[in-house]
Amino acid sequence: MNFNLYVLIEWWPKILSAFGTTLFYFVVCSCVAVLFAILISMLLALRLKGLTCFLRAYIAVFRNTPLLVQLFLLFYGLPFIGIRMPAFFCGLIGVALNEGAFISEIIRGYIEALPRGDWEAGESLGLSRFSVIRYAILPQALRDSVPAVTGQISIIIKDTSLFSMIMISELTRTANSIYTRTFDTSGFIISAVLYLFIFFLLTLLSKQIERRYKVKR
Amino acid sequence: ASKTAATGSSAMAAGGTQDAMDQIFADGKLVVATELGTPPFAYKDPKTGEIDGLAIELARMFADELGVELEIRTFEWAGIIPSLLTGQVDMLTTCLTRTTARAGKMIFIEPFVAVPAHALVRKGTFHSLSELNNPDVVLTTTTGGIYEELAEKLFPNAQIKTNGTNADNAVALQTMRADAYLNDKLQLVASMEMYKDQFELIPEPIAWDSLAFATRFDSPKLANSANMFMRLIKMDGKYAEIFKKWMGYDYVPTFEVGS
Amino acid sequence: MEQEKRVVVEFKDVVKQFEDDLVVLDHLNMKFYDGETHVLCGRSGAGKSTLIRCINYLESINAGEILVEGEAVTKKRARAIRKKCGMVFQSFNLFPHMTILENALLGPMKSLNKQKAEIIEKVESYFHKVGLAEKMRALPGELSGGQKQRAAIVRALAMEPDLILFDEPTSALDPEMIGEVLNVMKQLSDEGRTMLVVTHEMGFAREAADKISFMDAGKIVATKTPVDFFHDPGHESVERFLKQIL
Amino acid sequence: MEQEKRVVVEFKDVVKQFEDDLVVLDHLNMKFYDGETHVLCGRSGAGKSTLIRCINYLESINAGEILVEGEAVTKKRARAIRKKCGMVFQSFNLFPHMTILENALLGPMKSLNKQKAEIIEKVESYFHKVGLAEKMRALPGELSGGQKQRAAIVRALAMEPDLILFDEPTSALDPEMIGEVLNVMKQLSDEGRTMLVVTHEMGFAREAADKISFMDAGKIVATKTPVDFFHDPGHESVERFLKQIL
Amino acid sequence: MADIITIVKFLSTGVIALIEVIPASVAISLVLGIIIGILGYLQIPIIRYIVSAYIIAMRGLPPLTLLLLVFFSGSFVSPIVTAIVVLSVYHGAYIAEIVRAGISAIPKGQHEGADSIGLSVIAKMVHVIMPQVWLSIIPSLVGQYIILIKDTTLISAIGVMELLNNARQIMQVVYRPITVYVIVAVFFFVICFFLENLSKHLERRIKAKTIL
Ligand SMILES: Nc1ncnc2c1ncn2[C@@H]1O[C@H](COP(=O)(O)OP(=O)(O)OP(=O)(O)O)[C@@H](O)[C@H]1O
Ligand SMILES: Nc1ncnc2c1ncn2[C@@H]1O[C@H](COP(=O)(O)OP(=O)(O)OP(=O)(O)O)[C@@H](O)[C@H]1O
Ligand SMILES: [Mg+2]
Ligand SMILES: [Mg+2]
Repeated sequence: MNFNLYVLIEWWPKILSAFGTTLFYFVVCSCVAVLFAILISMLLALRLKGLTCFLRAYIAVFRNTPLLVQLFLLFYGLPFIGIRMPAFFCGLIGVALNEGAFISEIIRGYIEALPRGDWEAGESLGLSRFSVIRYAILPQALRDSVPAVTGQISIIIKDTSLFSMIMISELTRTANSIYTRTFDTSGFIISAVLYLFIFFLLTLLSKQIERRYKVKR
Repeated sequence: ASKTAATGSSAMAAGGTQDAMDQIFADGKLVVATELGTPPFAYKDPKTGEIDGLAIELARMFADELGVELEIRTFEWAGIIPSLLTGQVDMLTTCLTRTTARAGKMIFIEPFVAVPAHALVRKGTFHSLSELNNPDVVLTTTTGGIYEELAEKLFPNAQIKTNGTNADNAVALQTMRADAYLNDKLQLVASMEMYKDQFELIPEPIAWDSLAFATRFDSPKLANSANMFMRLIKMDGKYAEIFKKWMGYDYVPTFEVGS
Repeated sequence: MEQEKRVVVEFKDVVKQFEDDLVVLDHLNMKFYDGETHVLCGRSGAGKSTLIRCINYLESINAGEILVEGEAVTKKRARAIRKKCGMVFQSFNLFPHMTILENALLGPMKSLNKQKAEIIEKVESYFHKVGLAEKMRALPGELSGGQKQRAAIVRALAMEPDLILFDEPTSALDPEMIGEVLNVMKQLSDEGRTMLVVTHEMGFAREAADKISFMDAGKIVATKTPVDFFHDPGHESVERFLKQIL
Repeated sequence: MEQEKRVVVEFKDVVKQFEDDLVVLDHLNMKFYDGETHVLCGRSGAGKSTLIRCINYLESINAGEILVEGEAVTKKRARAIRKKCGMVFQSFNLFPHMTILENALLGPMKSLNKQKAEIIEKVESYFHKVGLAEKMRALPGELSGGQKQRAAIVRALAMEPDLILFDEPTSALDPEMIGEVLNVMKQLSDEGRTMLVVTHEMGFAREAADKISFMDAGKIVATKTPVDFFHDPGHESVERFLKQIL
Repeated sequence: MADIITIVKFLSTGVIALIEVIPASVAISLVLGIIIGILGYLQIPIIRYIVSAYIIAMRGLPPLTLLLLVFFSGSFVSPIVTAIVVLSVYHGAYIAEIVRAGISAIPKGQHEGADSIGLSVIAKMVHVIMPQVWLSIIPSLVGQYIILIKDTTLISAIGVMELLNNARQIMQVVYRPITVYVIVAVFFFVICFFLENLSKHLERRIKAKTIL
């Protein structure tokens, strides 16, 4: 392992733009994945038989197969059946489906941990099941799940590194490119530092959200 | 047989006693690196699962000549040169293009084949190289290969992407993830055959490359015998035999092949 | 006189059992009348909570029929019936992420589809009545048990129910807070609300109840006026219960 | 007579406070003598548990000094001192994955580095003594509370300690089991073991204690013989305590 | 169909690499995770900072970056060894957190019980605490190993000829990405789905046992 400042000096425009790409993809992917997960956990909570079966199958499949394989299927496979999305959308959809499955399982866990009385209180007000979920259950579960969900979001940072394998010039791809030109690992070290930087930002943000929205019982 | 090397150019102090060659004889094993997915030079036979190809056969002959075993390690393109420089292998026996920059990092052996580099495109899309130098055009090539840098020079306006393997590149071209795929002609011809009539070459070459094995600066003895080996088989007709077997046509000792 | 009152809830030969063949309501027949405060008491496990929860379909029954204002309680009609029955739980079950005002507004707005403007005054007046005017904007987590339970009563009242069900509303409270909740309930009773109250607070039963029923092993053993209940229980099991509890 | 006895534990001006500036031991001075059974009582929160836990360094102190057999209790000497002090907890703290025999053997073998062969007989004899000879191969989970606590006493005895500390050993037990544990403790006391016992069992204190100390707000208020303690408490706070508890 | 058989045959050689990588990484990461987890619990002055730096680094860095960094900076190491080392070190951090949480969940009284009979820290951990921790952490461990198994696809990036790398190679011959990648996905799904259900089953068993 070696580190040379000249690499940073010579390559910083590329590194910076790659960092921007990674950060942007991370933010977009996280938001979409979380929103998608909320939708899934809400649909699961409705307990509609057919829908639940379908969603459980979706979750099982996406939790238990590697993201990289999912990305390859979306990127190289789908065009063969006539669906050709830009690389970024392949990445976004892959991460949203994959992490959506994980995050919705987390939220489901917190929904199930809520006391039965909260459901009953909602129902005894004559609310529909959807309204009980929407107004009484989900807001609590979401607040409770902030630490666990941010833990999972920190994995989305890492997921974006796989985008390097589907022709996207993000941080890891750029570090790799620097290496093959200079045979110098500085690019990887810089990228590692930048990944950790995003991770710290996320941790700080999560602490804030957690403090602000913590449910006192 | 690859235990003693230091990284990169620091191995210059190789004139003396500790040559990688000694270690090779001590271990009875020559360790080489190759990238698969470069038929007909080096690839994995889908029927047998065996690694084979022109470069592989040459490596085998060379090991026989030395009287040692051959151990083949496989890498992605991006890992090929590092595998030599970090001492994981003794020699690269893969489709390595000789460049002046690379010559500062390693010793090139006599080239085993010379090829032009081309741009492969989907049929009927582009007709000349100058059309590729356009912001709407996505060029793809192999991660860690020489064409990435070359493409940036030749086509500064185009978007340049890379993929880990040739197969990924061909799929990318076919699925319109990329508009042109840059590589040496033999690779491109192989891809073109796989995809039947879907691709064509832009006739004008982007560069001329000679492909060669390479070894480290701490292995001058090894380099020396490899060079000698290449010259000898080119003279005694063995090379022509192998060439015919893999390339499907006769070896002509001129500069260009594959046309 | 009493016979003229309207029947609000009627149990007709109701059977309820849980999976493990435990019969909790055993061919139970009962009527609850409009405007009355009806206290239900009995030993733990007698089935009081189950009885009350069957009325608004928090539990389903296995046989017989429950009529609320003449209409049978079914899965399909559950929501309609719940809009007419308020419920107050032992463990309050306030939604912890909303202020208690929002808790009380949720039902009218999302279940009865009323506008906030039409109901806010009424709801605020209920908070005044139970002595929580100052605390309307507090989260449940910031309140004492007694305050929480009074807020839960307001949440039930805000639905303007025909009938309010109380399931041991004071038994999760510290002794000093029981009084403040019972006072509110007494007040509601005096206003002539129809209430069905499961409680062990015999003082409340004596003062506020119109009728007291004693439940044992899934059956209503006796239904009497408070005076009769305490002085002439008539039933041996009621006598034993009273001896223990008083 | 008493003055000739050896001092086993001495508190010298000990101060202990928790983070939140709560002073739990307040310049406390005290001596515990060899061969004595010393009962410590006092209201909840007086600091009894803390006092006892400071002796074997389960808690550290903020000022002053505790001497065990003349040597100061410090972090460094904690293990050496623990080998000399047995401890019996309110909640037993037996290791649930081992039989009670293994529980009792663990200390001697892994802490005193003895061979199983040299100690097994002795330990088995202790199990006989507390009436658990039949149960030695049982896991703690298979035993009643009283049996668990007697096993925990054996675990402490197995270390052959100079001093045994008891922190409310019977207060997690059902009434019918308290007697069996107190009997064992009484027996140990009669054998002349040095024991320091925090307990609310005044019957035990009266019968078995050599001295009784009363603790209040981090101080030892009174130390007396049982006869004096019960008949002439001398201190108003002790009198109030006794009135409440007896 | 003949095609699919060819593909499966070709891919199957990649399983050999996985058989080398997975058991080794599982074992090494477990040992590492236990040691680091215990150190993390003990909060030893300087070591605690090293431990938390390690854990933060592993939680914040993509395994792909780690693989490439170690692979390109290490001399004399084959891709397989690199893969084993990186996967072990990376997942070791997560396992350390699982172990630490497991230890923290053991009631304080158990620690005090062990302290009061004068056990050393090591004896306490070995004889008293860890035997109680095992059971409770098994479901989380299995969960982590599911992630580890899926992460083996990343090692194709440093040229280990595992399943996914073989899949990318075979694309030279059969241009059927959907078939090939679906086969790879099914392979992982079967293993991971089995493990996931195993872990759920164990979790239920363990819960039932502790309630008794
Ligand atoms: N969901 C359930 N599943 C199985 N059995 C249940 C369930 N709910 C209640 N029971 C059983 O039904 C019986 C009656 O319960 P119920 O709660 O109605 O009694 P209760 O009179 O309200 O007693 P308490 O005063 O303790 O609240 C009890 O034996 C109880 O264990
Ligand atoms: N770990 C701790 N952190 C903070 N405060 C503590 C801690 N342990 C005890 N305290 C406080 O110290 C005071 C004395 O506690 P201690 O347990 O010694 O009392 P005690 O006399 O044993 O009472 P009890 O009879 O309830 O066991 C109490 O106010 C308690 O809240
Ligand atoms: Mg009840
Ligand atoms: Mg105490």
